[in-house]
Amino acid sequence: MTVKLSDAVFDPWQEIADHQQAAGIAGKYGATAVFVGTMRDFNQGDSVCGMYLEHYPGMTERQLQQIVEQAASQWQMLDTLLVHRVGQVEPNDTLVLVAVWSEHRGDAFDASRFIMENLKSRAPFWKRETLANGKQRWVETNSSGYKRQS
Amino acid sequence: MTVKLSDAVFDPWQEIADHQQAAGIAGKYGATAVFVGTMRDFNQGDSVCGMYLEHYPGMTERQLQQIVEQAASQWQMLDTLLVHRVGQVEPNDTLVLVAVWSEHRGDAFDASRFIMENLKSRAPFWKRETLANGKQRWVETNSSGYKRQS
Amino acid sequence: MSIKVLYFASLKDQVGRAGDELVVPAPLSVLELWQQANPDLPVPNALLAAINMNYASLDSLVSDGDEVAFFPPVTGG
Amino acid sequence: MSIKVLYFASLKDQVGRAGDELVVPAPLSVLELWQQANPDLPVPNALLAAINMNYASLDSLVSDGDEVAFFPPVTGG
Repeated sequence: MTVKLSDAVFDPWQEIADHQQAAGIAGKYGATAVFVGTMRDFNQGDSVCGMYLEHYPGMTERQLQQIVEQAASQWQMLDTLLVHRVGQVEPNDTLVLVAVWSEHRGDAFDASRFIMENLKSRAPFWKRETLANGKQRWVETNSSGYKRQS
Repeated sequence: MTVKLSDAVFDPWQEIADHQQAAGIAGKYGATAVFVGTMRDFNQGDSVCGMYLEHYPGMTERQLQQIVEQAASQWQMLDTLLVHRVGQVEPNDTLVLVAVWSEHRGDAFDASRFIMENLKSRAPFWKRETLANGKQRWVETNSSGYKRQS
Repeated sequence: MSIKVLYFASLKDQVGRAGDELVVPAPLSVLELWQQANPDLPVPNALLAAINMNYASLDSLVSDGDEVAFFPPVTGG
Repeated sequence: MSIKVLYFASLKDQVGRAGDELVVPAPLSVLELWQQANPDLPVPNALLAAINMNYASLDSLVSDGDEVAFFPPVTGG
């Protein structure tokens, strides 16, 4: 189980491939469920050309760790990888990566979604967007991933 | 939207990276949900050392296509990649890959799981396992991914 | 009418062949087609069928030139 | 007692500083700590707080040496 913050651009697919290679669970896992969050160039009707991801060093890592442990207490997981970007990011940069390896798909699907929803509602990160016109604004709230977007 | 069968080993993370690179949706997607099914070396209490994946050429592709189209009619998807292995496979080989790119995570999560569950219940594939003792057996039925494994 | 029949997976092993080319009288259901093609075999439990690569119920009628496939529950993914 | 206070994101912009080192009398709740540190500011809507990096309600009591953080709803992922 790995939880880490990254202050530089990372390739989520390479991170997963490397982690899986090193995990020592070949032949044991039948299911891998992955979520990758990526910065869009558009939000709430405006073009966005950059974003700053603030976090609370210490508490952020602790919350992420707790969320993954809580998932592990509810679902069978052979391994987990969680990477979250911090600092200044650009459109198309990966913001977050969650990967869960399980024997069976139900566990992997449920656990990865649980981790993402809890991360969105509990992990101390805050986004400040820079719009195309140069203005900056704080994103005020995350929507629920279980409800349909309008 | 890409649906394909592969009769050779493939690296799911490389497939996703290549597909994403070529998709022309950079900056548009905020959410990518992925499921990868991998052959385990153990099933129903027995060591498994190989497997043959039979399919119904023509009908299999058609069913997969219909499943993805059905998902696209229910959720917002910017792109989808579905790859399924056929023929002789070994433990740790990737059996299936489903990736969905959406603006928002609810759509990507829901659509990828819908595609996997429908693939499991409707797409004409059949697994014949070769056990460690040399015996062969057909896998008789797929379990539901929404129920907990005992 | 002329019907092409295909068998897959464990069903192919049970009937001992991959398919049949049959000439049968109309009207004929998918179930009756199975029985004509395999008069000495019981109808398998959980028998699935497709007509021209689309799922079909066992009481669907077959037409001249159809490709009818019989197979057990699917186990992909 | 001595309390370290931290502010994050839009709250840091609003109070105009990243933190305070306060000496305050016990007993004191998180909400009272906010009011002592920011006597001229109303209590923000949807104010979140943590004591020693764990979420805490606004009526939790703070202890000597605690690190108390105030922040708006989180928006990661």
